Amino acid sequence: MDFSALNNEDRVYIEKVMEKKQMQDFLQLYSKLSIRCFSDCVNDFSTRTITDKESACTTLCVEKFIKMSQRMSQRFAEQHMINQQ
Amino acid sequence: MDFSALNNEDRVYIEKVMEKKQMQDFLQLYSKLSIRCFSDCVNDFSTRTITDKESACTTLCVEKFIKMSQRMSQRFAEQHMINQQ
Amino acid sequence: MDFSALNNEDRVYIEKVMEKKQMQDFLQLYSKLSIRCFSDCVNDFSTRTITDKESACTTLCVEKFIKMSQRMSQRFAEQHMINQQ
Amino acid sequence: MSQNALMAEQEMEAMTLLFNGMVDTCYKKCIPGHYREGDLTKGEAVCLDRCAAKYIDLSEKIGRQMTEIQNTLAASQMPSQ
Amino acid sequence: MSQNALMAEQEMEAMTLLFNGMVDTCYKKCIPGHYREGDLTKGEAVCLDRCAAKYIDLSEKIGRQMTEIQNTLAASQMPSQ
Amino acid sequence: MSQNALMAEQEMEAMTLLFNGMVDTCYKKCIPGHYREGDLTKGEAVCLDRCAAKYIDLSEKIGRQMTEIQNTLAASQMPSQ
Repeated sequence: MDFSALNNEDRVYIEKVMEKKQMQDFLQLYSKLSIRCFSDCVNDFSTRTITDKESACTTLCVEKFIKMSQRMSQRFAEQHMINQQ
Repeated sequence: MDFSALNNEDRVYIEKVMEKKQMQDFLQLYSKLSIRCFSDCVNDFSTRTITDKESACTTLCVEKFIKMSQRMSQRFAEQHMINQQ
Repeated sequence: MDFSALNNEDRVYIEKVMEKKQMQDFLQLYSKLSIRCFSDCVNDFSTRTITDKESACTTLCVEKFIKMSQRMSQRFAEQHMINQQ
Repeated sequence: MSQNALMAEQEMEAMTLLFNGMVDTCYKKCIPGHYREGDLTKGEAVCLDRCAAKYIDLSEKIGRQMTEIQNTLAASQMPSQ
Repeated sequence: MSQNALMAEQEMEAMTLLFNGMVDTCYKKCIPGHYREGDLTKGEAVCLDRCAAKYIDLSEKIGRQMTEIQNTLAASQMPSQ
Repeated sequence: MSQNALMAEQEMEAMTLLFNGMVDTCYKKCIPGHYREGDLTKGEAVCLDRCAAKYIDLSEKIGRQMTEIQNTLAASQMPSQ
């Protein structure tokens, strides 16, 4: 996105919007990961503590999701550049 | 959440945010309940009026969901207190 | 919705809110259609290009969804009028 | 902003949520996911019309029930006069 | 806020929605829900790359189709000159 | 708005997302979709209590893991002194 066209006041506004969005994106990713990995990994409600198996599954689930979204960010940047030319 | 650290102007801002959030939460709960209970209870599209069976099912569905979210609010408050210590 | 009760300043505020909402609704519909039609129509990941079958399916999927939401807008307006009387 | 403007904004939010909930739910109930044609079939159109009517009625019924539950809750927390 | 700032904000919103839609959809299409390892397998990586390319292309095609439908709609409501 | 007010607002947003995630997930895990009675059965209540405790613990574990990953990422992009 090319913000050169924006004057100073707009630029400050956009920077604040982006800062808030970054925080918002982190919270949304955190919420999505908790919902997805809990649903996929936790099924034993005979106890109120997380079992080792559930904990291990969650660690892999979080790692896999973050690696996936990093890879998709790269593809998104490349693909989007091609289509913009 | 401890708001004592906030000065007057911030406190007014936060109170307005909380008031808007409360209205937002009620609308979101209302929308979620309509979607969930309609999906679970209504399957007869041979007529355009709600059948008695569908209406009864919905009443129970709403009651069950609200009792569930009340119970979860208590657990959330207790559990969150423990983890904060 | 009857906005006659609003003074000038409120009316300007509401018009700005509605303008932003219209843009928001278009973006949400665009995102929902992309997710739904891609999920329903695209299943061949042995290639990185859209097949003719997938492309045709998507065209019908978009058309069907838009015709459906136009029809529902009419029903919504009629039904809502009846209930308001 | 005056109270009126906020009320109007919330009324719009409530209408949007109701409309979106109706569209998403009736789409799942009435439109199968294999697209042979772009137009709505007779059966799909009839199903959508009935689903819309039922969704709006049921949603209003749920609204009344939620308000009742909230009132009984508020009353039970009221200091007994 | 000037028109430019609002346009930039909406451009960002559109990009976020496109990216999130792509990530959620391709995750469901390419990653099975049993996690034996944290790294992406060869098959998962290849599937994700192709899915990303196809999602972005299809999304642009849908965007063009939606704009066409809106234009024909707007034209049909135009008072005939 | 001061930094404190923004922090308080984000803290509230985080709590709402955590609570909503817990409620939606535990509802699916503990409440079957056929409603014979409005009250929670014994089994449903016990399941919900355990699910709430597990969800909050797991969510905090995920939070720590995400922060770790972000720190290693940030460190790796740091210009080597």
